[in-house]
Amino acid sequence: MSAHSSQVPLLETRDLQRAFGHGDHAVRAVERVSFSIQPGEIVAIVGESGSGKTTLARLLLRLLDSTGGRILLRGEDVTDLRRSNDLKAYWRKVQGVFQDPFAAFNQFYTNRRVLENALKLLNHGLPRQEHTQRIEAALREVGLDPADTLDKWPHQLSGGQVQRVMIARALVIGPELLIADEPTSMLDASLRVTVLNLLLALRKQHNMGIIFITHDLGQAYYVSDRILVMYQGELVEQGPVEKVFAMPKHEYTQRLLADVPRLRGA
Amino acid sequence: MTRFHSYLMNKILWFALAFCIALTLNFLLPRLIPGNPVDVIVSEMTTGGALSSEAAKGVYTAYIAEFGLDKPMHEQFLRYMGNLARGDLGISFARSPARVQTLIAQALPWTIALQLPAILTGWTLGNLLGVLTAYRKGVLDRGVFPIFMFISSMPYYCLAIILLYLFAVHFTIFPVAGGYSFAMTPAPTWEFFRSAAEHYVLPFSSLVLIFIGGQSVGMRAMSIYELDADYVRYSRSLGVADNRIIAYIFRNAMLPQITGLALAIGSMVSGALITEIVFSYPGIGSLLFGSIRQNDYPVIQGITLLIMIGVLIANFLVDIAYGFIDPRIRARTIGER
Amino acid sequence: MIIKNVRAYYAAGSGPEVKAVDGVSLAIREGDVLGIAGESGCGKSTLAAVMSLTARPPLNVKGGEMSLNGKTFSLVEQAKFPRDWHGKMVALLPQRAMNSLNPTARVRDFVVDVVRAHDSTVRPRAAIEQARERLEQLSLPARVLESYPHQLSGGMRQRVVAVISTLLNPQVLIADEPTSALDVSSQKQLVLLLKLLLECRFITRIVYITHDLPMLSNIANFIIVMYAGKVAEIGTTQQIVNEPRHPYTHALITSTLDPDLRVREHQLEGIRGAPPDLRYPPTGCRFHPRCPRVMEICSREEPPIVGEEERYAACWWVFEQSKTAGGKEAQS
Amino acid sequence: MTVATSEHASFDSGSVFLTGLRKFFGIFGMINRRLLFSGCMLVLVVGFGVLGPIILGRDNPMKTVGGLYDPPSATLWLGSDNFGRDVFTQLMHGTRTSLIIGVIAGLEAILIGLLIGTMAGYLGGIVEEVLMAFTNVVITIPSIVILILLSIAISTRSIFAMGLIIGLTSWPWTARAVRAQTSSLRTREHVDIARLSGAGTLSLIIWEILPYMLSYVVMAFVLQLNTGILQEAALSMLGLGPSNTISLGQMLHWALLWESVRTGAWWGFVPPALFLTLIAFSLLLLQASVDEILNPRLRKR
Repeated sequence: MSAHSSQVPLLETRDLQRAFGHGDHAVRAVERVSFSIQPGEIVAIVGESGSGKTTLARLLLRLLDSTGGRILLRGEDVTDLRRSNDLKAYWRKVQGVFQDPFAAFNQFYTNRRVLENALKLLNHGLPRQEHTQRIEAALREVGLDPADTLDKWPHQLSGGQVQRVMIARALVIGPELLIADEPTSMLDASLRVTVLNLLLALRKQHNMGIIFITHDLGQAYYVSDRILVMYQGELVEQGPVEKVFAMPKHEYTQRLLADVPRLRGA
Repeated sequence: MTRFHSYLMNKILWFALAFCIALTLNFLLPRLIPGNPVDVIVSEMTTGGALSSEAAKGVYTAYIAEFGLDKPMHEQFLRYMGNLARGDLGISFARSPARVQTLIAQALPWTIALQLPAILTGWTLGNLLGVLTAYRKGVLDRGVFPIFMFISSMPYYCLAIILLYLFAVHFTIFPVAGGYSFAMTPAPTWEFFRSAAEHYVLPFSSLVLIFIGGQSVGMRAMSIYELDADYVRYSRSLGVADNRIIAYIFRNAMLPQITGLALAIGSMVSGALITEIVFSYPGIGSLLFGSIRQNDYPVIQGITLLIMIGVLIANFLVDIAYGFIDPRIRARTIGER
Repeated sequence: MIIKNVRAYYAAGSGPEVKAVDGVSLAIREGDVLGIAGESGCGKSTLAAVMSLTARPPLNVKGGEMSLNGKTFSLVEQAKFPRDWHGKMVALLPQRAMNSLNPTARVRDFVVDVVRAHDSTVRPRAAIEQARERLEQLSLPARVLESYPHQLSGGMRQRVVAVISTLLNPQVLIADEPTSALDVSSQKQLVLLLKLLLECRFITRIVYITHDLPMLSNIANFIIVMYAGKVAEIGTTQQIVNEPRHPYTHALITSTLDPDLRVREHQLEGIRGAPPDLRYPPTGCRFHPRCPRVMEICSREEPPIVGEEERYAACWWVFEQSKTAGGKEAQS
Repeated sequence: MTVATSEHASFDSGSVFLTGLRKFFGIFGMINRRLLFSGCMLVLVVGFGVLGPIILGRDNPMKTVGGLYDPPSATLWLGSDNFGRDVFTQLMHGTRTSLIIGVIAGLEAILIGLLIGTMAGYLGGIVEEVLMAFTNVVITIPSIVILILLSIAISTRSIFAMGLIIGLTSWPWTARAVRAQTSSLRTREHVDIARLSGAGTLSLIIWEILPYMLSYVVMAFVLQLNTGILQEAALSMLGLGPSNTISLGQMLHWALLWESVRTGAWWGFVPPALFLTLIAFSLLLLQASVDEILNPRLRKR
């Protein structure tokens, strides 16, 4: 993974910051975060609630403006994109999947609408038939039957299925980078594995870079190449997974690793 | 404390602004009448045949000068503010030379005497009824409560009219009009108080029933919400006694209700305007009613000003009180609903 | 303590009831920590409500009885339990400590109410003193008594609730997902506190309910795995973790992701499908639509219980396995 | 960011929309008696005010047809009022006027409230602060004062003008509630997802936020309608009602002024008072029963 370091990274942040509120009462949710990710790499950001990892995800997705620092996509500064067309261009390359699959769906619309709306982002003027093909291909890739899924409402599917529709939505757009913010934390253990395996398959198939945000060290360990540990808004440790797990440097990482319960004892 | 100070300053600023806007509206709106208010009055006087046209002209110029309506708007405004600062609300059109503040001062005690006890009684009984119906269910919830729910949805003046008709006209138990017998003049005698008490019963009941109804409906909903809270389930699981749990619920559901009480007291003056009209009770409502009929703008403006001051002060005090309560408690007890 | 044949259904407006717990029996000995594991919708929280005597409509207990210290009561009418059972015999450690304390009362005021609910002769000051002593024995700061709930951190609040729940030395503590909202360090501290409470003999039995198997394996010595309102498998923690018999338990164990080297070595398999709608539970074995070992009989008949009272699985496949194994033994 | 969903939470979240859907269509399926009663009452009242005058051909409520307080008879079903006008005809027209004013006021309040609330809630920042400061100032100035002053300033008050004035004073509570809902809805993940699909602000508000507020908006309208009707009646009774027409409030105004109550002419005041009570009660009952269907916490009882 360090071999990539000479290349221009897929996404890079430099001293990225976000504070909420002003003056003395300001809460620094994200504080001077710098890291980068290469194409086809899976990077896990691990942190507990309040560590600022969801804020970071929203910053990277440009859903939230930063209050300092820069974001670069393939070397190009995207921190100050404001115009609708520029943002759309960014979102063609960077997409997201969120924590709560049911909250991520508008209850008033079927799955078809969500997927078709995503296609609008591409504004190719694709013929209608190609729309359908693209959507159906994406659904098949995440292991869902299009005929059985498209015209259903999100509540008619299970949490794991809805989360896979969410991933299909991103696939329809075909981004280079997927930011997955706790995509499994609302799912049961048995369904969780399916989603994690899907993320691994995406990387293999599309060489997609994936930022996997989680509070669960086990999942981070299972899917990622590199791991970043966040604590109170700061990146306290980063490195290849094996290294971080074998020799955690920061005191917080050490504590975290020591306190995680293990199925067969420590 | 600095945080509280800035909160306080912020609030004072906003209320000062609201007050200025209210004063300006109070000054400006009656002056938007096409022509000017004196026109209307004088023309009504002449058509009524009360005045010859000669005399009307005299009255007209005298009124114009008295109210400064010949001056430009900004000068009128300064004059109005200056008078206000001295506590002078001007002279009544219809009952000249009586000053507005004197008329209001005569009427206000009646309104307060009617409203304040009604609000306090209604609030206390209503809250008790609300908690009990929520917790005990049964007869209270299915029998008594719907009656109060019906009453609370009734326009308060309709209830007043019905009570008046039933108990004063149909069954002549109570007197039909006024705050005391017409034959008397207010004096601290036993007969006078007796008469005042007789005249008090119906208007008071009409208000208190509505208050009980409204308060109990609100309190019941609030208590049901609290009853469902995790802490109730947990307390029960540990065997904590029912009366203690009711005490928790009562306390937590009560916080928002105290705000309601403060606001009700603050808007007391305007709260029963029409009740007073129905019963010809000699309070602010009747004064306003008469003034509107006689186009007595200074009195109307005086009354609207009084209403505004009451409401603004109550709102201000409530906001300040909330600044004292810990914001986290506040958020949990009120914000989430 | 023994619980027999609990059935608890949710009334669901119109339409059939949700059969959240359907015929569950269990026993717990003194000194044991019994873990109940399962995924969402398996009925474990419902069971917690029934066992802690806090079931309220729309949850209705349709059947089952509870025996404790030689006394047996029907669980159907939860309100009929003598009041001193609540908190003194059975106590609940709830899921959300955040909301489990009255937000406008100090901790000590609640402590007074809890103690006096069972013995009204205790003076308020004595009750507070009792709590202070207990906190000190458990090396927790006694000043929390003076605090309002919101002034405590999430982890501390959960520990305080644990102390209050056990203040009257209940026979059984029902812990219903007590750690699910906590960070890992606070989780660990709570588990340590519970172990300490056992060691000090303040409590003698814990029923610990969670979806988190690794957590459970660290505190429980017996584990019950539930699926769709029924018991799938029972065994000691070692047996469940190392020799799972039921295909569902097996899948649960293999899809657990510990942060250690073994996890990365091979790709794991999840369980296909989703938990059933318990208004219309599947016929036969409730796991059969998702089971990798499904057989023809599974969809027709309820699975048999294979094993002894303290170590069994309810499964046709296990039944077949044991038969062939038994047959081989007999041959040789 | 909970570690994982609790059993209960996911029981709910899985069927959130299911229950939502049931809530919506369930209104027909599980009509409770209260809803049925209030609905029927309202239909009757509206039919009475809107269709009554047409069917019965009584189109002029101001025509003198009898003497001072003639008692009810075969021709004057509810007697005559102080000017000798037919009370029954007045009741129909009065009901219609009151309803129209209520609807105008209610619609206006909802529209202003929605506009200010969604803008403040969605845009946030300085826009939110300014709009909410304005709203709070309007809330603190008692509406009755504005109503009295405005009614005086407009010497000839049409039905439409009355509605507008009343609506102008009653929007702030809706705006506040809508703002609170909008700012919590805008942080929901489906709004983010729609943004990631390139949706613009207006389309986000219309397609992602408003549908979730629909039930609230309907309920708020019912309440605002009620407020509008009662405010009109109060103003009319103070002598500031709509000019040259009749409303329920004005019927009461004349009845009080001409001593109908004290002379025992019950037909002068009972019909309008009864109708106002009936309308108010039905509207509140409608609101409460719909609320009960949408809010399971109350239904459980």
